[in-house]
Amino acid sequence: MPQLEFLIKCGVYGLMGLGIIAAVGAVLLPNLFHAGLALAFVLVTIAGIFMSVGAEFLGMVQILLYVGGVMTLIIYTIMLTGRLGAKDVRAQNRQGIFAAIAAGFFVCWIGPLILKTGAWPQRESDSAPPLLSVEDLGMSLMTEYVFPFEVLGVLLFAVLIGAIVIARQDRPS
Amino acid sequence: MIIPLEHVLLFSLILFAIGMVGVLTRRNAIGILISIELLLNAVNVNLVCFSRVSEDPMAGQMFAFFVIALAAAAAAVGLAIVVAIYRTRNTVQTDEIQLLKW
Amino acid sequence: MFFGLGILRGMNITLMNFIRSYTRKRGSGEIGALTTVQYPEERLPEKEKFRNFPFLIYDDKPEDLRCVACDICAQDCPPRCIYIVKETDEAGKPMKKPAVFDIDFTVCMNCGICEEVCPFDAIFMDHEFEIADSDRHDKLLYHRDDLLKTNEHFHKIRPNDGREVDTRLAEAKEAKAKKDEARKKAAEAKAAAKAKAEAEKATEAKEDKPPETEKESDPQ
Amino acid sequence: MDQMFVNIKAALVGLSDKVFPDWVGVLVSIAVSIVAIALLGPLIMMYLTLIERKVVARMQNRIGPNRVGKYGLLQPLADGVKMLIKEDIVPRNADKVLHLLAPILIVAPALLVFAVLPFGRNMTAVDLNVGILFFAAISSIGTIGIFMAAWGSNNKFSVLGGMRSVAQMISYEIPMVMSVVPVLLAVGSLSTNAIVEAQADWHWFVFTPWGFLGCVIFFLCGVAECNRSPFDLAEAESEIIAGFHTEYSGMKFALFYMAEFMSAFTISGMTTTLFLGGWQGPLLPSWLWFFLKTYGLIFIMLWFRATLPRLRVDQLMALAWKFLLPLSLVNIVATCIWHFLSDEAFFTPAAFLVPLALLVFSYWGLMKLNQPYMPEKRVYPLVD
Amino acid sequence: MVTANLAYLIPLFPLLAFVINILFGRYVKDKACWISVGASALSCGIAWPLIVGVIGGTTYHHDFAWLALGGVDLKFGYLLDPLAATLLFVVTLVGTLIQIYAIGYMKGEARFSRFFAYLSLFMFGMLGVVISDNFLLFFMCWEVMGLCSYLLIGFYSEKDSAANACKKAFLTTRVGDVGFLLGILALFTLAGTLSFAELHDAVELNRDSQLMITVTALLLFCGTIGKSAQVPLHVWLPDAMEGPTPVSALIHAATMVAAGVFLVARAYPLIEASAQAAQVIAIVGTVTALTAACVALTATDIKKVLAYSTISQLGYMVAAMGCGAMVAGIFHLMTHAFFKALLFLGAGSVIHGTGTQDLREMGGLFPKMKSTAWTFLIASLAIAGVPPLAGFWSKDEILLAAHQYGNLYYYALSLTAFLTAFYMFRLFVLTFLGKPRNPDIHAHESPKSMTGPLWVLAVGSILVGLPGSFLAHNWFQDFLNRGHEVEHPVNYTVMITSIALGLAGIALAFLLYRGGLGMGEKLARSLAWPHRVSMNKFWIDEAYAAWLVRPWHALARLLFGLDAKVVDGAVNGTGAGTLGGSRVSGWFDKYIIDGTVNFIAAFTQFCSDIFRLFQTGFIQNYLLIVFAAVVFILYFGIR
Repeated sequence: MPQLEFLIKCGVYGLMGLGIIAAVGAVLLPNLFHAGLALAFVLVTIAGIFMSVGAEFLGMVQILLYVGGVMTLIIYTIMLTGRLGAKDVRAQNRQGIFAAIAAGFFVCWIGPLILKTGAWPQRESDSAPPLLSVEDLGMSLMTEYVFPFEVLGVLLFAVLIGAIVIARQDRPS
Repeated sequence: MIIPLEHVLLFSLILFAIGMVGVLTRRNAIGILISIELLLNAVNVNLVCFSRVSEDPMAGQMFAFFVIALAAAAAAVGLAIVVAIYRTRNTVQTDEIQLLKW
Repeated sequence: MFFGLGILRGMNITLMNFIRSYTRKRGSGEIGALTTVQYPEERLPEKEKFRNFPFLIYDDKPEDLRCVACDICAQDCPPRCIYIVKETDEAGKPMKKPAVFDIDFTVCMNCGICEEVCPFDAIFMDHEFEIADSDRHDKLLYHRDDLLKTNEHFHKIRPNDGREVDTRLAEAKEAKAKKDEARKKAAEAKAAAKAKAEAEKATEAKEDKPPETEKESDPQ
Repeated sequence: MDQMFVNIKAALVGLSDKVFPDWVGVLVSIAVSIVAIALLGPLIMMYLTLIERKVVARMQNRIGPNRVGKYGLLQPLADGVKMLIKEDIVPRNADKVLHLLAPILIVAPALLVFAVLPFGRNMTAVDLNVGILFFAAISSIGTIGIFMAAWGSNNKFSVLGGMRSVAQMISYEIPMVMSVVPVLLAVGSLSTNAIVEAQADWHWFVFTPWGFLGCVIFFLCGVAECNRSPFDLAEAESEIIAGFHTEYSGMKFALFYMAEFMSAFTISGMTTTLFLGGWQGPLLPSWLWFFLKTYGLIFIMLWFRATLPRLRVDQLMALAWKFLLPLSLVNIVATCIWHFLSDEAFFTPAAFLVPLALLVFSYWGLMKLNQPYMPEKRVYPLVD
Repeated sequence: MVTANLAYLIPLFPLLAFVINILFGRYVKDKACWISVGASALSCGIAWPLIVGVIGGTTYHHDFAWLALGGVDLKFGYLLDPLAATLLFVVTLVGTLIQIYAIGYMKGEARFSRFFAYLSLFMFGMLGVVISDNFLLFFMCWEVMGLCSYLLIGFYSEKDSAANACKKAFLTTRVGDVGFLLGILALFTLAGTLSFAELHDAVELNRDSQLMITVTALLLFCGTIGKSAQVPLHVWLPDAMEGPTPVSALIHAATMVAAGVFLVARAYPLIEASAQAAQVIAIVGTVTALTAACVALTATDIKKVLAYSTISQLGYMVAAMGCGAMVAGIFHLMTHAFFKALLFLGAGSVIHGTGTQDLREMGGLFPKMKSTAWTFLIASLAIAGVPPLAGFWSKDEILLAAHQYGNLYYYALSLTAFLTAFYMFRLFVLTFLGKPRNPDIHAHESPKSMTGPLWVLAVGSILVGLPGSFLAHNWFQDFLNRGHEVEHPVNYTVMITSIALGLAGIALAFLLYRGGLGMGEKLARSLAWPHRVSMNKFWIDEAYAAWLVRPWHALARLLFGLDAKVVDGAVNGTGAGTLGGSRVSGWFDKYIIDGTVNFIAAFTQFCSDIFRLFQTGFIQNYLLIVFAAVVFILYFGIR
C-alpha cells in the first residue's frame, strides 16, 4: 500500500509544518491568549507526531497532561494577570535581532550537520520495531524506572504545595 | 518509521530554535514560559524519535514521559511565581522586573 | 439516615410521576396524572369570577343601555383607559346617555374597578380573552357599539352575578315605585297641610303678637 | 441482524474495490465510519433534546412538545431551523478569533470521543488500544474551548462562569479517571473492545461491589463533566446568566447545545461500555443493547435534571474533592482485594462481600466526615 | 596522769590563745587577757608534772618523720631533758606571772586583745624552742620569737621611735639568724643529723675535721650574738625599750634573750670539741659584759639602765659558756630571769605610777610605792650578788669558772660585777630615796594585780639560787650534768672578793647619789672624757651609721644611678631604635604595599566598570549571552 504510506507521510509532514507555524505564532503573537492557543495547537501536533511514531500512550499522556493541565494553568495565569491585548505594550523586547542571529546560526550550522551524518543507528533489519504496548510501559515503569517514578511523585507533591503557597492571596503576614 | 529520522530531527531543531527565540525576545513572563514549553516539547520529539530507532525503545519514551511530568511541575511553580510577582509588582513584563530589591 | 437516601426518595417521586403520567388518565386529577389541557382543542371551563376586558350591558335594546355616562368609572379607572362623551339632545342639553364610550383594551388591565364603582350596574368584566388582532392601535380601541353585550350574555358567563344583579335591580325598581307613591302621597298631604296651615295662620295673625324670641329654627 | 451495519460497510468497501484500486478501499472504510459518526452525532443530539423535553415534562405532569410533527417528533428540526434563523451576534470589541473558534473546540472533542465508543460487536470506529486514555485526553481538551468562549466574549460574567465551569470540569476529571482505573485493573487493557469482551455472559462489572460504586462515581463525574443537571452551575439561568455561552446566539449557541448533549451521550455510552457490559446482551443485536443501555443512562440523567436542585459552588467542589475522589481511591483498593480473592470465578462470595464491606464502611465514613458543620443549638436562657 | 605525748600541747595552748585573740579580737575585747593567761596556765599545768618526771630521772623524747629530704628524713619531735626542764620551768612560770602583771598594766590600751595575742604567739615560740629536739624546729620557733619581738616592740606603732626600734631589732637579729641558719646547714653537712640527742655521738665521730667543727660552732654562736644582743649586734636591745614594759620584762629580760644562751647550751658538744670556738665565745661574752656595764653607769632612762644591765648579764652567761661552765651559765640564766623580770616589772609599776621614765625627775618614791620599792630593793640586792640571794650563787659559779679558765677574764668579770652593783643602786637611790625632784608628779602605788607578781618574783629571786648553792650540795649542777659526774670545788677567795666588790659598789652609789644628782654631776665634770664615752654608748650606733648605713646608701645611690643611666638608657635606646625602624617600615608599608593594593583595587574598579555594562538586569540578556556562548563553543569545539 505505497499510496497509503504516501498519504500518511503527507499527513506527518503537514503536521510538522503546522507545528512550526503554530510555534512561530506562539512566539510572535502579541496577544498572549492567542500565543497560548498556538502553543496548545503545537502540543496537539506533537502528540500527533508521537502517535505517528508509534508512541500512542505518550501522545495521549501529552494531550492529557499538557493540553489539559499546563494549558489550563497558563490560561488561568493569563486571566489572573490580565492586561493582554493592550496595543501599546510591545510584545517583544529589543534584543530580537541578536536572538534571531544566534538561533539562525544555530540552525544553519546543526541542520546541515544532521543531514550530512547518515550514520544514524539504523536498525539492522528494516522491520518495524515492536510497538511498545501500554503493558510494556507499565511494567518498565514499575520495575526498571520505579525509583524516578516515586521521586517524581514526591516532587509533584512538593510542587503542588509550593505553587499553592507561592500564589496564595491572603498571605498570612 | 514512517518518515526518515533526519526530518523529525530537523523539525525538532527548528522548533527548538523558535522556542529559543521566543524565550530571548518575549517581554511577558508567561510568554517566556510558553516558549520554554516549546523547547521541552522539541526535546521530547527528539527523545521519542530516537527511542523509536534505538535498540532500547523503552528508555526514550520513559524519559519523554518524565520530561512531560517535570515540565508540568515547572510550569506550575513558574506560573505561581508569576502570579505572586504580578500581585506585588502589578506587572509581568520581565524588563520591568529587574531590581532584586523591591 | 443514609447519605443519598433523600435523593433517591425524591427521584422516586419523579419516577412515579413519569410512570403514572402514562398509566393514569389525563386530567383525572389523580397524583401523577397529566394535567395539560390541549388549549386550542380542549378548554378548561371558565371560572365565573374570571374577568377580562369590560363590556357595557343593555337590557333588551342596544339603545337603552344602563350606562348613564356619569363618568364615575372613567374617573376611577387606574390606567384611565375609559373615555366618555355625553350625548346631547337637539337643544344642546346633555342627556343621560353616552354618545362616545371608548375603552382602550391595550391599556385596560382588567382590574374590574369600573364594575365595582358603577352605581348603575352598567359595566361588567367579560370572559372573552381571545381578542388578539393584527393592529394594536385601531382594532383594540373598542367603541361603544363594540362593547355592547346583552344581559343574557352576562347571565351566561356569570350566572350567579347575573341573577344577583337582576334581583337587586328588580328590588330597586319596586322600592323606587313605592317611594314614588309615598312621595306622591307625601306631596298631596303636604299640599293639604299647607292649605290648612294658611287657613289657621290667617286666624292666628289677629290674636297674639307674643314677645318671645324665635326658638326653633325652621329645619329644612 | 447483529452485524447489519458491519455488512453494509463491507458492501460499500467492496463496491469501491470494484471501481478503484485496493488502497482506496481503506480510505472508503474510513470515510464510511466518519460519515456514520458525523450523521449519528447530530442526529442523536437532536433527538436527545426532544427526549429530554418530553421526559422532563412527563415528570412534571405535563405532556411536552407534541405540536410539531406527530408526537413532537419534528420539534428538533424546528429548533434546528430556529437556531439557523437566529441572528449570530458577536459582542463589539470581543476577540473575534476566539469567539469563532470556541464552539468548534468544544464540539470537536465531543465528536472525537464517538470514535472510541464500541456501538456493537466489532462496530467500534477506531479500535485504539489506549481507548480509555484517548477518552480522558480528549475530554480534557474541552476545557480550553470553554476558556476561549469565556475570554472571547469579552464579558465579565462569562469569564467568571468560564472559570467556574473549568474548575468544575477539572475537579471532576480526576475522580472520573480514578473511577475508571478499577475496570482497567480488572480487564488489564485500555482498549474499549477488550473491556466489553471481558464482560461477556453477564460478567458485567456493575454487579461487583466496586463496579457498581465505580459506575456511580463515573456517571456522576460524567454528568458534571458535561455541565448537566445538578452540576449545571455554569450555565444556570439563576446564576451568572448563561455562563460562558452568554454572548452566543444562533448557530454557535446550537453548537454548544449539541456539544453538551453529545457529551451526555458519550458519557452514558462510556459508562455502559465500562460497567454495564457495553453491547453484551442475551437476545437482541449487540448495537441495540448498547443503545438501550445508553438511553437508560440518559434517562437517568434527565431524571436527575427533573428532580435534583442545583448544587452550590462549594458543595460542588467539596463533593468532587472530598467525597468522590477518596471514594474512587478506596474503590481501587477494593478492586485489588476483589481481584485477589476471586480465584477466576466472577461471583465468588468472599470476593463479593469483603470489598462490599470495605466500600460501605468507607462510604459511611466519608459521609460522616463530610457531615456539614452544624453549629450547636443556640440556647436563649432568658427566653424559657 | 599527764602522759608524755601531751608534751606537744605545751606550745599549742598559747598558739590556740593567739588564734582566738587575733581572729575574735573584736568580740573578745578586754577578756583576751584571760584567754592568754589561761593558755599559759594550762601549759604550766602540763609542763610541771613533766618537769617533776624529768627530775625523777626520765628523759621524754618522741619524734615523727616530718620531711623526707633525699636519703635523710628529718624528724620533728620534743626532747625533755634536764636542760629543757629548767628552761621550761623558768619560761612557764615567769611568762604566766608577766601576763597577769600585763592585765593591770595594759588596761585601757587601744589594741588590748592584739597585745595578748602577740604575747601568746611569743609564748608558743619560746616553748617551741625549749622543747624542740632538733635544730630545724628550734630555728623555726626561734624565727617566730623574732617576729613576736618585732610586733611587740612596735606595739605603739604610732610612735616613730617604736616603729624604727622594732625594725632595728628585727634586722639585727636577722643578721644573727643568717649565721645561725648557715650553722645549721654546716652542721647538717658535718654531722648528717640535726637532732640534739645524736649530736654528741656525731661530733665524736667527726672529731678530726677540727676546722669544720669550729666554723659550725661559731656560725651557731652568731645566732646567739644576734638574739642575745652580744657586742656587735647588741644595739637593738636598748631601743627595744620602746615596747610596753611587760614586753621588755618577758622578752628582753627573761626568755627570748635567754634563748641564745640556750642555743649555745644545746650546741655545747660542738664547743667542747673546738677550743678556738670556746675562746672566741668567752672573749665576746666578757667584752659584752664590760662595755654594757660602762654604758649603764651614765644612762638616765630607767629602762635603758636595765637594758644595758641585761646585756652585761648575758655577756656573763656567754662568757661562762666560753669558759667551759655550761652549767654555771644556765644556772645564772635561771636566776637572772627571775630578778631581771622583777626589776623590769618594778620599773614598769614606777613608770605606771609616775608617768615618766627619766631618773632625773623621779626621787622619794619609797614612801608612796612601798611594795614596788621593797621588791625593787630585793632584786637590786640579788643582781648585785649579795650572798643569800640568787644572783650571788650563780655569779660566783661563773667567776669561779672564769678564774679557772683565765685570769684576764676573771679580772674583767669581777670589775663588771662591781660596776653592776654600782649602777643598780644608783638607779635605786635616784628613784626611791631622797626628795622628789618633780613637784607635779603624784606617784601612786600600782593595783594588786601588778604588785602580786612582783612579790612572787621577789620570793623566786630569793629562793631560786639555793638549789645550785653548796648548801644544797650543788643539786642543780648534778641535775644538769646527769650524764657525767663533776666535782664542785669551792673557792672561798673568789667568793669573798665578789661579795666585797658588790658591797663596795652599793656603798659608792649611796655616797654619790644620796644628796640627789649634785655629786653625780660634779664627778661627771671631773671625769669628763670617760663620762662622755659611756654617755654616747661608745658611739657604736654612730659607727654603724657611718660605716654601714652610709656606704650602703652610697651603694644604693650608685646602683640607682647605674640603673637609671645604663638600663633605662638601653631600654630607651631600643625604643628609639624600634621607633626609627617602624617609621621606615611604615613608609615602606604606606607607599609600597598600600600602593599595590590600591592599584589592584583601582584596576579591578576599572575592569568592572567595563563589565558593568553587561549587568543590565534583564534576564533575557543573560540568556542570550549564555545561548550564544554555548553555540559558539559547540561550533568551534565540534568543528
